[in-house]
Amino acid sequence: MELMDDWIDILPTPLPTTEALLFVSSPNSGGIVLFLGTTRTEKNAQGHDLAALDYEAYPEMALPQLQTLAQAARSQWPIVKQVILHRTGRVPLSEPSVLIAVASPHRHEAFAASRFIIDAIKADVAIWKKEIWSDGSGTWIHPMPSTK
Amino acid sequence: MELMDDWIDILPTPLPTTEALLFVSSPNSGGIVLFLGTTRTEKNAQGHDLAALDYEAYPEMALPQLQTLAQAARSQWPIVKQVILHRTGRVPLSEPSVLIAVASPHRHEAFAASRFIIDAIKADVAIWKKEIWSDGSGTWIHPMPSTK
Amino acid sequence: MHITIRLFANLRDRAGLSEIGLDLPEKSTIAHAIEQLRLRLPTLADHLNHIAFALNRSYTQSNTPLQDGDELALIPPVSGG
Amino acid sequence: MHITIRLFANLRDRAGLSEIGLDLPEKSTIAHAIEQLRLRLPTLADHLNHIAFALNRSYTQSNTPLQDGDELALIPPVSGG
Repeated sequence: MELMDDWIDILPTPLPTTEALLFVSSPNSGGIVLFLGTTRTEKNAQGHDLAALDYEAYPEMALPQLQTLAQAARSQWPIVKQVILHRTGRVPLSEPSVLIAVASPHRHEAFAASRFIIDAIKADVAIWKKEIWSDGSGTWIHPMPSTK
Repeated sequence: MELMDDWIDILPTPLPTTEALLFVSSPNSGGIVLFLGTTRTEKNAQGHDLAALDYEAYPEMALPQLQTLAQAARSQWPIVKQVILHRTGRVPLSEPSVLIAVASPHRHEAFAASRFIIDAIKADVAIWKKEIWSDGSGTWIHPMPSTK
Repeated sequence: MHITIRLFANLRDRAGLSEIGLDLPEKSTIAHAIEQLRLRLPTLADHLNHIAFALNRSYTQSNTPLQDGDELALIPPVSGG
Repeated sequence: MHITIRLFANLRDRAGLSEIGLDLPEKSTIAHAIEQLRLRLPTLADHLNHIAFALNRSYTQSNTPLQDGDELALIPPVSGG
């Protein structure tokens, strides 16, 4: 199933953007879409600034889920190459927590597939984030279905 | 009009992807979408391979057109930072001819804005491409309205 | 039979544990395991209402029967990305 | 009056020129300029049917009147991106 054309991983380190773009580059591609998910600055009710995010995964489940998502994207669009990487552990606000790169023959396919993948990650994949505030306190984010 | 938050140019050199991603990075951004337009391999009716593209711009018109597009995107979506770069001259097939990077508070805005910008560039901006074949011959691409 | 329950995110923080073993009667379901867990870790009780269940790494319903050696993960609403 | 016509892409290749000056009677329109161009550069005649016009870097219609010093660009269907 074109496994060599998919790079899917969960990593405790900064996400390798340049390597991801090189990976999806191909003479069969007419467009590449890269999505980087970052986190905005924010204040909590106590007036503390958001300082970082801690991401936790259930990796034995989340990694197969990402692989299933990649296959679902391939079944809907003619993807040439794709990368799905999620970071775990402490992520500074300025650094991406998730990276998606899709190369496809026509640009609209890469836009549609990358958007599908990030929407599905946020809805279904066994990964959680905890907001870490400037006073050291933390808040797990567990969106209720109605707030998603 | 937030001009320091927009980087818009027409360049005769390889497009600076890493610098564009750094430019749009911001603590106010929740998502970054980067689009790279590349060209697929192809054969012409004579059996020659596509070897490269030559891009020509009417820069005194195309650059203001790109700036107008950037403002049009800002009027529709809350864009934090954006980059629109188009390359001119000879572009090898493996290298992007156009780069769009958009950072926005929420991811859907960056997807929508970057797609709007590339669609508008292809429809309206005074830039033309010539396909250069392996025998050295060239074909200007001038899509008729019905084929666009 | 013996199963392993895995805890993540707010559940792991509250329990102070990422994994717990449970001995259950034969023919127990996921719902039975959750009742046992409420007794063993009352601090989790308030946080077990909105979770999903993954049995051996696949989502499933609470009426699913368990087997010896199963890994049951409690999945609070996800927030990756 | 004197105007400058700028040529791009297939028109520039065919004409072997990127720019041409035209002297025109007062009150000439873009359409009049194009008629003059057909006479001066017959090799372009077949390629002037699907073009758009930019007068001083903005798109406009062929019935627009010209002024001395104008820059008229002939814009074949674009293919950037």
